[in-house]
Amino acid sequence: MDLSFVILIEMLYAVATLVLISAGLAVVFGMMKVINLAHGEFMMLGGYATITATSLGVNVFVAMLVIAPLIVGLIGLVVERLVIRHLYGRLVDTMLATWGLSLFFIGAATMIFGNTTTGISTPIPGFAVGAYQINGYNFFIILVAIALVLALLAVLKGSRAGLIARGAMQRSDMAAALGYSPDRIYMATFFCGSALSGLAGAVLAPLVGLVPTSGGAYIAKSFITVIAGGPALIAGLISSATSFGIVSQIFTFAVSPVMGEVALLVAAVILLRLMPQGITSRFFKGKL
Amino acid sequence: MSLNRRNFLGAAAALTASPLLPRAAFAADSIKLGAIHDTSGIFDAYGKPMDQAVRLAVQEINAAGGILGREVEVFAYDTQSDMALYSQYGQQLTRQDRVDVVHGGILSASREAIRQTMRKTKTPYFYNVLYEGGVCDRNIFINGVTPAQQVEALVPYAMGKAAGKKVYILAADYNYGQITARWIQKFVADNGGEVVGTDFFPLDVSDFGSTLAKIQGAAPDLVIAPLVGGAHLSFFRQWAAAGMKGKIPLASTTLGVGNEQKVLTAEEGDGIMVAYNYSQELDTPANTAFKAAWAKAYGSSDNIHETAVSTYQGVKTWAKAVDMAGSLDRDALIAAMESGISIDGPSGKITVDAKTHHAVLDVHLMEFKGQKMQVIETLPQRQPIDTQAVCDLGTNPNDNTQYEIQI
Amino acid sequence: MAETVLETRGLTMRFGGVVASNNVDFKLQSRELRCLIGPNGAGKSTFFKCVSGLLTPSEGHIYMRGQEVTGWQPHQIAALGVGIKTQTPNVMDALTVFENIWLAARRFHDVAEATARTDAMIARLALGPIARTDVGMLAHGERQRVELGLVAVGDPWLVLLDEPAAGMSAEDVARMSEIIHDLTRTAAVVIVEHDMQFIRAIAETVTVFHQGSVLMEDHVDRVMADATLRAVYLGKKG
Amino acid sequence: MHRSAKQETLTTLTVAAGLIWLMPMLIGTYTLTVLVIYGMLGLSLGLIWGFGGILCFGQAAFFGLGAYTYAIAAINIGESTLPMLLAVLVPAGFALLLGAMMFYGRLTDVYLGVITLVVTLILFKFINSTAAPHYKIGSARLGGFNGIPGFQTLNVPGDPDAYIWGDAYFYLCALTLVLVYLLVSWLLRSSFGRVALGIRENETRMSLMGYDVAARKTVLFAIGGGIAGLAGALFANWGEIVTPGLFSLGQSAEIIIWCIVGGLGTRFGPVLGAAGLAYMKFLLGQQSLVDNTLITGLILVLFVLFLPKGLLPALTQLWRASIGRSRFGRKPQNRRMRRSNHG
Repeated sequence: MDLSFVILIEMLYAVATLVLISAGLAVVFGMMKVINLAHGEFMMLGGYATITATSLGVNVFVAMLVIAPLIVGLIGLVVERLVIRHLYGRLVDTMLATWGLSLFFIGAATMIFGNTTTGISTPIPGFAVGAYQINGYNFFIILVAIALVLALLAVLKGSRAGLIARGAMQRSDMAAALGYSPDRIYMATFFCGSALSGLAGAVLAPLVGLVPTSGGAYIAKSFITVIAGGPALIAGLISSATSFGIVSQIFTFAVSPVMGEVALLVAAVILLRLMPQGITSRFFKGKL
Repeated sequence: MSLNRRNFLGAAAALTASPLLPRAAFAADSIKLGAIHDTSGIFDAYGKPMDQAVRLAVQEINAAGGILGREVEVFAYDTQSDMALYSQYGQQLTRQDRVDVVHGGILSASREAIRQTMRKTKTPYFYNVLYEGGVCDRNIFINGVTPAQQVEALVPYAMGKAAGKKVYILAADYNYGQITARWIQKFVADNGGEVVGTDFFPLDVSDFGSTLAKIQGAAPDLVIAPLVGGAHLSFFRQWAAAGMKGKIPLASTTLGVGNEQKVLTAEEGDGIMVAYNYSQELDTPANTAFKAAWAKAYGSSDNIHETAVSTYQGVKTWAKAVDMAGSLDRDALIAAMESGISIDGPSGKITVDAKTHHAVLDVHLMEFKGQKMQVIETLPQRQPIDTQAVCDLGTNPNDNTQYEIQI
Repeated sequence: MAETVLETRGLTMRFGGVVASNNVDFKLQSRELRCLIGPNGAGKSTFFKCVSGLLTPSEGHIYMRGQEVTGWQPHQIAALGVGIKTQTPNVMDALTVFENIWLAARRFHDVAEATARTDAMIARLALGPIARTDVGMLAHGERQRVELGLVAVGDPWLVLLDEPAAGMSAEDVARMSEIIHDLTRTAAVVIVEHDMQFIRAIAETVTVFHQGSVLMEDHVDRVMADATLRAVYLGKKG
Repeated sequence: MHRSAKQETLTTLTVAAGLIWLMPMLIGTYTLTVLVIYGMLGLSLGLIWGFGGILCFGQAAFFGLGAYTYAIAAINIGESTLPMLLAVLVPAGFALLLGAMMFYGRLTDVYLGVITLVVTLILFKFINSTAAPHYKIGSARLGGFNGIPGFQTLNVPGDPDAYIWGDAYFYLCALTLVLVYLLVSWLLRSSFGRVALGIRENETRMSLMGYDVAARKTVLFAIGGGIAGLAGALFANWGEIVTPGLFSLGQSAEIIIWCIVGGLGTRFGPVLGAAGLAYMKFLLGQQSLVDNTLITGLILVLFVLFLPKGLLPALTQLWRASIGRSRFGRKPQNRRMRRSNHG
């Protein structure tokens, strides 16, 4: 009984992690059809921002939830102005350029922070479920992921900005016709996407040892999750994160963490072979 | 930055082979020492201090008049944590620079990438890193601890601290981890214990949530975790975050080699048991002097770690052997090394084992405390029993294998 | 006795809940020229895509020269000797006119024969001066003509054309009509078209689509005079 | 067509002979060897990406597979001829299967990228976790993270003790590259190559013309995989060790960067990009002022932004614009990167 509860929590946590690490990429891809391969490095920078801010005496939650997203969002803004905006509509070129940026950020972080593993400890204590100790921080991550999805829904459905963004998502020329500069919309979207990446990196920082190459561990998984999700932003994100999270956790518990990761990858290949345009191209059509 | 520039100038000077320093005191041609380490890329936390250790040792040797009256010159290359570059620079060192000795290599893969080149070109090769053991090659000298040396000391001590006899092993999934895990299993059994689970993790695994649940399901009395690298560090974090610390004692044969005790907080690290050849906290005159010299050369002695000390000691041992041999001839050097030569280094006495070309050395039992590795007990002059079981260069000098030691 | 080169029976195509093509029976004799007309969304393009293999019909059967080809891939259908041209100019932009047509010819002939046929086709289409120019640099009408060349050079016995006259100048349209008439000497031709001017100029029998079904099928003059059609067509199109 | 082909072959041979004679005087043959091997690897992606429009994020998978196949076969056989052959066939076969899976599933651009990337990751993760002693093929231990050292290196066919190494090995690799280059040139001149170009330009059109696009892409992909595998086997012989790093995404990224920098849609561009950038990396290893990754990244970004066609096409255009115009009065008419020599 205790064990099944623990496994349930681990599954939820796995799904939440996937949602968290993919959200930034999904927003940028869903709205702008840009695949930001520097997404992992944005997360890494979010982690470093948190650690640096904490070491300067800032409260760890403020650092994670406010400072890191803000800083990474601003970095994203600079990136968008300098690089991305010259490449709109050229999917492959943006992928290559952001791949270059990812290498650039790894190099820059190495020069600034060095390759030594750093990190902060988790700010939430563990607790017991029957005979088992559980990492209390897992709950925090699940909560953040839920809040994130709700916030995305609220913004896209409920607000004026969301309406414009959805319009731009469907047809960029329409937003322009309505008098909104697509340039501005893209800029704002990229800022939000980057901030979400920074948030994910910050929130995950206490769980992992951080090095400049940490981003590489996330990019493949988030890339797969977003692409497999398909055109609908939120429905796609949730459906693919759920399927991959559950598949990988089943194999993790039954065999080993490596098999869990391999199972996730194999599931992705099979899924894309069956539904080449992603899950939401077949189900949840026309949803957000 | 100043450090980087020094490295750069050093390399540049080595490349042009015309040091600007006054060299009147030395004979015309210098002795060339090749150094090959990852001073950038993901392994630079290990490689940078090793590179510094080579330079410090050479600096001291030259200050004392060089070897055989000749100056020692360093030819250093940064392999950027890329195994392909080891092959490349290994060739560069032996064929182009024609160095007299090579020190370096960090991962076992990097050692294997250059070992045959060194052997073919008859360039003596010093590998100064703790590793999985078993290399049997007359051309190589190894002064790091091997699993048996560590595990033999660590397991009885750690089991003594545990409430019962059940042990769970979490190891890095590569050669070193696999072999170490087997030695742990052997010594746990020898000490009357039982291994209730063994899990292996590739070096990029960083999420140990399911593992924590699994371990708790098995309810061991002791966890031994030879985990390696930055990603695996998160195990120790997640272990503490789940509140497992204080419930089940934890030991490792690897944590601390890259100064991980300074990355973990005291709350996360305190109480973890380890066994190494070196700790910064060793209170010996040799270590105090070494740390002072390091601090003088590089500003701070904080980044000294075990493999840096091994490298320093490797260079010093080589220098002593060359002096003894009276020439740079490889076979004369090997004869001198095999004569039972030993030095007193920062980590204690290091003796070359003639039979295996490994080292007889002190193993220190330690515990993490306040981001330091406190020495609990020193076990003097432990033999490399694992490699000795398979390798005898005395009777079989042409051996050129890395043995997988059957336990 | 003329052979039936293309026949569909009960051809139905659904997208989710929308029926784009509903139970269409269609027959085409060899060397016949047939125009498919109808308002936007009438289902003629869906019908065209099903027949050319770009879509797999939900129900029904397609036969070409008596052989069932339902569910075949476009390249399998084309390999039978069917020339297909889709709506927008669909050519290889970074290749020259010669290369474009040569590739089509090479599918059915060896290198020497393909080269000879390509040269002949270029002459026939009056593309000589621009034969070595990249197609991407050409004007819209020229590109349409190049694509017609691609279709014709393989000596097809059935040609499927989707809006070949769209966006062309009067002069281009005239030349296009000529080429199409040329084609009917050896092939049956199906044309999906909006341009009534063009249809009047070339068509004999037309099939009118409405809401996914065939509304009527008759000689062009009678169809033009039909009141129902006027209502359907003009009512929708304005 | 025939005359120009012959002429081009002659030019290739002359330039190659000149380079093979000249380069060893400037750079050590050991380093040159690996530059040549990387050149071949670059060419393999240049072929399928530049001429087939298939952006493969996992070219390293075939490279690694070739290297591992060679190492495993060489340990089991103890002679290098058959292992070399297998090192081409196994990756080619693997590419054939993977390609068929993708192209018959009509996967394109981004989705293709995801699948190739994921397959590379799976291979990497698998090979990386084979340290345990039961991962064995014949008498070859897979070795996990540490890789496989100590296999039989290249020998004169039939004589396992006559090793080909050092300078001889460089000349062998260089000659192999020239052969592969000529083979690729021939392939591109053939009808198959021209059809591949057509497919790169417009898949739908080509299938409407009766070409089986999926089959053709699959075959081209397999040829690219085979060449990458050959490069992998040569690399294994050069390094005398194979490690999972060969399968890494970083390796794949480098191959893509080589192609971009050298010039897509050219044959020599990727070769040049590979050799040039690999040599730059080698030189950068001798300093530690600036991080090497940072420079690589910057180069990629700058090229995508300012020189997306790559070096070689840009230089060719410059050449045509200055020399070509004044002497022949012919205006450069190609909108894109490729020139053809039909007729």
